[in-house]
Amino acid sequence: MSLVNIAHSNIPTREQRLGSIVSFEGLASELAELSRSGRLQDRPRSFTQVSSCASSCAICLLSLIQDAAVVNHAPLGCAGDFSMFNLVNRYGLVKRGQTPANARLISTNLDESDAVFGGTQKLEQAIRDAYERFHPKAIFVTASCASAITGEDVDAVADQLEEELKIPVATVHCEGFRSKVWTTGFDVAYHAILRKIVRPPEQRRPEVVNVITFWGEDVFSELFNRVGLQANLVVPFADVDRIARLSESGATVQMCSTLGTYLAAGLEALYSVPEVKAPPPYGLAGTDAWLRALGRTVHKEQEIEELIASEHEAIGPELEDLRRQLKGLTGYVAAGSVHGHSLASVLRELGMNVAGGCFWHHDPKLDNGDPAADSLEHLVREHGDMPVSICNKQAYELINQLRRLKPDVFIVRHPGMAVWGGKLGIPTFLVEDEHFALAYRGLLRFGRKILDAVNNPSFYKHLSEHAKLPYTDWWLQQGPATFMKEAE
Amino acid sequence: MSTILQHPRHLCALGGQQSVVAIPRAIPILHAGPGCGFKLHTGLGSYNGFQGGCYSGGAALVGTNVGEKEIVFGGEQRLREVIDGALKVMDGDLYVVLSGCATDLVGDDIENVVTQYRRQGAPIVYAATGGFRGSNLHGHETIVNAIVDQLLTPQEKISGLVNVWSTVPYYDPFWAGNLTAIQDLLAGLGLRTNLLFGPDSDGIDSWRRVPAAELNLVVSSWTGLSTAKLLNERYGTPWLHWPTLPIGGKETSRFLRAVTEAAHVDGQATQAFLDRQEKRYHYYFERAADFFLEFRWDLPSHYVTVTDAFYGTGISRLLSGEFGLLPLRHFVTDQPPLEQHEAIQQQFAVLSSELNAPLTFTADGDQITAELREHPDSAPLILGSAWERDIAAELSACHLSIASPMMDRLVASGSYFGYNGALRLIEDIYSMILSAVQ
Amino acid sequence: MSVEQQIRQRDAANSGTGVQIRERRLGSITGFVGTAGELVQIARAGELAERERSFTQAGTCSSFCATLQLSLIQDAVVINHAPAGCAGDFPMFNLYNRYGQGKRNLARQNARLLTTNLNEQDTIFGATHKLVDAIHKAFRAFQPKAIFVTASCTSGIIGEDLESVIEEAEQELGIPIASVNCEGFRSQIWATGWDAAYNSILRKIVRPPLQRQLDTINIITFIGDDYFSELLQPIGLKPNLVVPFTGVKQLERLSEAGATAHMCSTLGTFLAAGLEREYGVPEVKSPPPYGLDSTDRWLREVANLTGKGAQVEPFIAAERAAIAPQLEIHRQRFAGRKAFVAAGPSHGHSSMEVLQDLGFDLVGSCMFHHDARLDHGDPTGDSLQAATRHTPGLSYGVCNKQAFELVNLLRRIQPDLVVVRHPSLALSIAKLGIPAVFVDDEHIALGYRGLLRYAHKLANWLANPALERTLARTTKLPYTHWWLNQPPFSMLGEPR
Amino acid sequence: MSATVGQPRQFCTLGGQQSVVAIERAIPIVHGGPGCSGKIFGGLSFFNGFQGSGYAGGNAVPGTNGCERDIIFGGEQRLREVIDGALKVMDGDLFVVLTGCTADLVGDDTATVVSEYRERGVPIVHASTGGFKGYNHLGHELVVKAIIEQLLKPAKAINPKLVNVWSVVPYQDTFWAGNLKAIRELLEGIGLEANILFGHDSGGIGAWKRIPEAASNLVLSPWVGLSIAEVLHQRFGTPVLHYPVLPIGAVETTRFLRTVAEFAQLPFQPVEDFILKREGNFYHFLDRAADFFMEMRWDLPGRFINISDSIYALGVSRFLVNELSLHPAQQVVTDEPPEEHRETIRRNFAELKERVSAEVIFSNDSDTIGRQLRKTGYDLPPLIIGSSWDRDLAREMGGFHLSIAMPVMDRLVLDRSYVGYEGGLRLIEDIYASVLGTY
Repeated sequence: MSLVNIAHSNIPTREQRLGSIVSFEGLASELAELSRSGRLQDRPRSFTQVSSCASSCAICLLSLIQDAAVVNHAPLGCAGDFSMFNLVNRYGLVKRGQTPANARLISTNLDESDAVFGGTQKLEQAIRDAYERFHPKAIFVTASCASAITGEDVDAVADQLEEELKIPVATVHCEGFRSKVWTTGFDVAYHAILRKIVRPPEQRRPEVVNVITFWGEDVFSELFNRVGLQANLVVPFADVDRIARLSESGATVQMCSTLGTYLAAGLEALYSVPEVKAPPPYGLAGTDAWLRALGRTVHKEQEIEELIASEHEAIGPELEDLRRQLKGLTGYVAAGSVHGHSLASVLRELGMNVAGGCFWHHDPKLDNGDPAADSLEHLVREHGDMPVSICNKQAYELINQLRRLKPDVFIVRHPGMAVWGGKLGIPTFLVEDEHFALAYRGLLRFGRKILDAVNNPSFYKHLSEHAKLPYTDWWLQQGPATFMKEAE
Repeated sequence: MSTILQHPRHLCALGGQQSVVAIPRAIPILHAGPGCGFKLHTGLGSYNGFQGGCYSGGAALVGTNVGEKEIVFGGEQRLREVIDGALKVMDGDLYVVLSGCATDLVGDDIENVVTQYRRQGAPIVYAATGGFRGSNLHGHETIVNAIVDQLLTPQEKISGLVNVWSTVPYYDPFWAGNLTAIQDLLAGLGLRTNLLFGPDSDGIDSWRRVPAAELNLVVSSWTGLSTAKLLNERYGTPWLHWPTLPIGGKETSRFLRAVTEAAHVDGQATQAFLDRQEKRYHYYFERAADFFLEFRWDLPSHYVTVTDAFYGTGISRLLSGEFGLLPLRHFVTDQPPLEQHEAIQQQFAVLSSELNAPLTFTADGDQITAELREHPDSAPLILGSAWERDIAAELSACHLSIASPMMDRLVASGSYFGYNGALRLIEDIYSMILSAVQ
Repeated sequence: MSVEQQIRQRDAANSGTGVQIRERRLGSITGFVGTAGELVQIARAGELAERERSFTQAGTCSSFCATLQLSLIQDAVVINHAPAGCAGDFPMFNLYNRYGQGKRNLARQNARLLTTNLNEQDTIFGATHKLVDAIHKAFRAFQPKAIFVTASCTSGIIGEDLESVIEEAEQELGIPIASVNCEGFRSQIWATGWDAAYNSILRKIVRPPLQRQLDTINIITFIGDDYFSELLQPIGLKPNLVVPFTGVKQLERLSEAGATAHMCSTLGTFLAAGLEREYGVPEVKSPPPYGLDSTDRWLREVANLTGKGAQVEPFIAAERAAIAPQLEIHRQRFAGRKAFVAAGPSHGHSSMEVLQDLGFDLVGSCMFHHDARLDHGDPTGDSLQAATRHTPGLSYGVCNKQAFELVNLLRRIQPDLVVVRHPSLALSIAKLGIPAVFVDDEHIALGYRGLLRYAHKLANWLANPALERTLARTTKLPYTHWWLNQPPFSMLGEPR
Repeated sequence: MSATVGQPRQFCTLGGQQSVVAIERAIPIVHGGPGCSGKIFGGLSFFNGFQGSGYAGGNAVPGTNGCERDIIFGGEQRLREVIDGALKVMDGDLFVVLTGCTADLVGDDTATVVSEYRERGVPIVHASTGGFKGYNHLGHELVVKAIIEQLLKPAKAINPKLVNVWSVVPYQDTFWAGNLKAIRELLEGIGLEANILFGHDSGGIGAWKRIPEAASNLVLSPWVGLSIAEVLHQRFGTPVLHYPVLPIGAVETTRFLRTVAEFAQLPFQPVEDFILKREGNFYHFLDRAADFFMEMRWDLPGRFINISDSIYALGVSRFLVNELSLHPAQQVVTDEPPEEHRETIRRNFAELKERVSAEVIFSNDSDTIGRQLRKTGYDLPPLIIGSSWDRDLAREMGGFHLSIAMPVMDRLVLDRSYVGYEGGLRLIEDIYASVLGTY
């Protein structure tokens, strides 16, 4: 079943493990068909703009484990996102009513001489520095292009220091060049967690449900508590001990299986913690299915049905009112794959048209291989077909899509892309908290947010009047897939 | 019509003393109680942007410090003593005698005393600014009109000269920066500005040139209108009243085009100047777009203004007109004359029908707090005085002090006027928010 | 009716609720020039007479002092029955309030202040109806434990009857409400405002003692930090700093303390004497504990009033020994440096003692008024006499913040340092290029350790006079060439 | 030997990409890993004053996004594909190819590929900025020298009034845009024509082509830019004026303007008239704030600590000491200036006669800095002027804090500047806004 082999520190990339691709142009139903039949192939682009790498995704999770430290074995540029994760950390602590503090991050700051003579001696020093400075319960060593190409034996140093310091020291093979699909970074981070942190269960806690999340607010406890369950949000803002006891929970659910696929499958494979296989909890249909799957897994079917009924009733009136106001509006979504599907289904549930979606990559299957969890299938089945393009944040392609489709509102979920919607004069907003649109109350929050953006488009109009796009007139007339080569 | 005020944000007519301090080498002489001068210096200056006494304010203020004797038997003799001393001790080009409550109430004939000195050649005027007569904004107008009335004589017209009457010195902590900004912007149109207050003014020489101007430009909510009308009667000078703060790309250009027309300046030159300024402004507007679109956390979508109509309308047109924010509530706190209320309602409503928020005329902290409590979970951006910090904390809202009294900021030459003023305001608002969330 | 009779009549009307102004109660004056010894002599002989100035600059009024103390009582409200201008000092008090709360880990909140904002109409038809509304509004908005109504020139002149409104409101609301007769024009000595405030506290807040706390010492203070524990705890006593940052409950029990002491007798004279007169709480008469000699004497008097005589002597000896080495270093560093003090009397005299103990050469002082005597009338409380015990010939002036006199004087004597206590004077001094050290925390120089703390602060300020030098180079004083060449006190009339 | 870094205050040489973004209509092309450019944009631009993409930064940057295949078989073919695409898709006047670690480590011959295009008349240059080579200050110099050496031709005639300005490093200095504008206004005020090369209205490729026409190169920074001026001196003989201190406030700005005027032999009176007018305005407001400095009753910071690049550490400390009478405690220089420049930097810190001169520490590691600062006690709360990393340290020491050094995560910066007469007033306003905001 799953390829989780905790003896080995590295794992295959998403391309190798799940057949993931970063380029596609066509209908959602075609993409689903190609994925199901295993015939989906990547079409490399000749001209490309920069995208993101696995190192960012790995550090984004590990840097927020409150009593762990991250040593980035790399030149200082790879620490470019330290500032962002530090702000995420401080803001998250303030939101959780705790004193804000800087994240526990160190870079070995590899230079020219390290590239020639090797930086292992520096890596040892950095791990010891991290130990003295932060007294962490665990240290994660994140690798880089430079450390890989210069042949650093990061695993040997990590094992030696683990011995010396008597705390887990785990390597994370998130070298940038290894994968075009930056979410490989989540998988290698979870692999390090499964290898070195998660412990066999001391005593089962069936009422506890692992929820694999980013940094969003806890919207799960309010729902779970009403059916006698306890939400255990991981990995951000958790501590090493709580992560170690993931194996004791009654089930694992995800708000986005692009994020949690490897960890959820790993916990089931290694400690038989059942992974709830369901589409993501966005929109009425998605949330109902997700809750029912959870109910079946933890034998709370009756309580879940009552919960679903009461929530449908509670949001009914305002949902109708929002649908009335949003009727006729067209939205366009650009986000990571599963989360993109979720946002598209939320727009449809709010009674809006969806002109299409641009998703940063596509996994034809998940680690659990179960079609019930396939969010694209769910989207097409429940909310109808729509044009889909897959591009790893190629702004020049996205601009042409938006200029052609002219949606009323453009919804984005990744840094760096929303500004281009704004510059086209399209009301645009970033999904800041990925739980904002989640489940029943999320539907209403999201509807109200769309109305805010549409009600006062002055900023976008103003921006588009004065901002000049960096593209030639020639390019703006081309179709978005002009630079996509045929599949290799 | 004055109401009981909790946490007042403007003071009494004698507060006009600060407008005299703002005229280079002008000396206020207070014929009032011993404590008035110092109280008004702290309330309008020291603890309102920490504006100090400069040349003739603070401890240098001249005062008769009337006591029981002057109340019971009159203070005119005391006033003569102090004026004699001032003319010898205080090195000034203009002396302005201001009455306080005590001397106004007991009916000292100050005008007569002061007129005698003027007849003997002293550059001295008198303004009836007893505290109970009205606010310090009213006091400011009374003093300006007194100088115009008692000191100015007809002058040869100077082409392209524009008198500038803007926000009340010291009361608006950004008054000096505003005047410099207006001077620079009008210079861009080829106009020569005659500033009557602040470091760029030539003091008494500027005041003597007032009748020579071809245009009186009143850039404030309502203060200065009576002066423009007086000057029109006396010297036939036309005036342009611009009641909202010109801030940001759209509003500043609209203001400059109106001035170009009123001052009959060549439209071509103006357009070239506007293009260059707008291009620069929008370079930074574009570079900040990522922040407004992609900042991940809690940027407020609504805002509240608790200030005078000049700043309230100007800032609303920037935040709603250019940055897409939604107005939650407006408070107009400088007690404008009743006949201006209708016009002010119009100025706020110009944005667009659905963006209209309730507008309340009040200067009472208790009423402002009560009405804001009607929006418990809106967590808006509150732009008002430092008094509003408590209600902002209570609503876990963001807050920036932009109005008197401004006890939490030091203001030097800062200003929110014009294209650069908008960039300054946006930097100040969002830096305050960023610092609070982490 | 002659002038005196009219004024006597007004005073009598006030004596029921108000306090007599210092000019009459303590023979206080605002104009004097001569030597310290002469002033002590004349005052002691009861012959001290006011010398009025023809030309004057604006000073401060009793409304400022009264509102400052009352606005910092954390659960009371102050209603200023006045036009809005009299509320000019509200922003300052608010910052004092929030800063002090922060220092004492209290939640930061705006001060509870209201103004009835009298207008022209009110001066004709009266405004008591506005005062009634304001009291009810204050009660609703803040649920205060007490309300103080501070009078103004306007309310005084138009004859507003505060008492009738207050009596009725007290019945209805069930909390103490007190008028404060701090009309600005009544006194040239703004310290009268403290007396008016303390008079209202004595009349309406302080209660007979339920249970004596002999080891607690009331200390009447401004807003400085608590450096008194450093002096009193070692001899088994506990300071009770009042009135700022206290609550009404705490003020009710002022009558239970073992004694009342001052950090500045000019500030606390009326309250301390009142507590002794009405509740038998003994007042510490010797000058406040600044400088070695005065601290010894103050501690000894506190000790024998509270039966701590045994512990005090060894403590004094130990403290003097502990600070001696560093004190000597400071004395050498400051030896020969000329110093001048411009401040309120008692605290100014304390600064004079501290500067002399630190080795400065005191070349003169100018205090903002002079009380011929204190309420308790005991000559041992004469802080000027204590400060100039060894230097009675020191040139000494009295002027209620007349900057034009001070600047004229300082230009001539060019001291190396001026210690200045009241706001808005430091700028004029600095424009002469003379380092001016503002006394922000008035307790920092207190007691034995205070000498070292204050020495450190002075050294810091003297080390880098760049700001004063820049101001001297780039600004112009507002005084004519003529005036700067006149004798500094030539505007002072003859004593009357 | 670069030590491990806890909280980075600069990034790798690929940071030079932001200097290309700062040139009007210039397009950077990153030949390296898929995530490098995004990380640099995050660290140096967005989370540093929230400076956005602008014309062609952020996600608009073309990149080869090297993967395993490019490591094993080399990425030159991939580079050609991306350059071809960029020339067609991106509307730019200048293209700069920057190499990341992968390309430089596997030895792609990027220089040859790029020169092929240049020979065909394409305005394109290449800088080898593999991340391990050093910090982005070096990256900035490498990019500028690449443009000079690969694109500029000697001038036909010298313009006596034109001066090239090599000062703050775009984006590394969060206030670079406002600062360069202020420097240009000061130089134009005394009669010169300032070629600031970066930022709004700086003339793009046209301005770069006029570099050789300049009569002088002004290096207005302690050390960054000296090597650029050296290359220009060798190639075009342009004389160099090195003024190591960023002028903040009246004293320093006047000294700076007089030094430049003397070097450029400008007529005396117009320079003095300009200085007199600007000083008058500055001292009017300093006078108006003097009451505050003298009578502010509460914990005004007694000591100030700088933790920033050498250019700010010098400029800020001289202003606070020479004009506001503040006392310098430790002055931490974080941009690791090369050894040979450290003595000039130490010497240029404000020297006060008695015991007020400060200890200069060269370090860019927060842990080391924290240990050094905790050694000394402070009577009054100290004022820490550093980066956002130092907020916790300031709180722990009960002090005040203002972020001006990279990364500035707690402020939105547009065209705010601390340079010159007006800049000094802005700095006073911002310092005391943070002090007063705590009450």
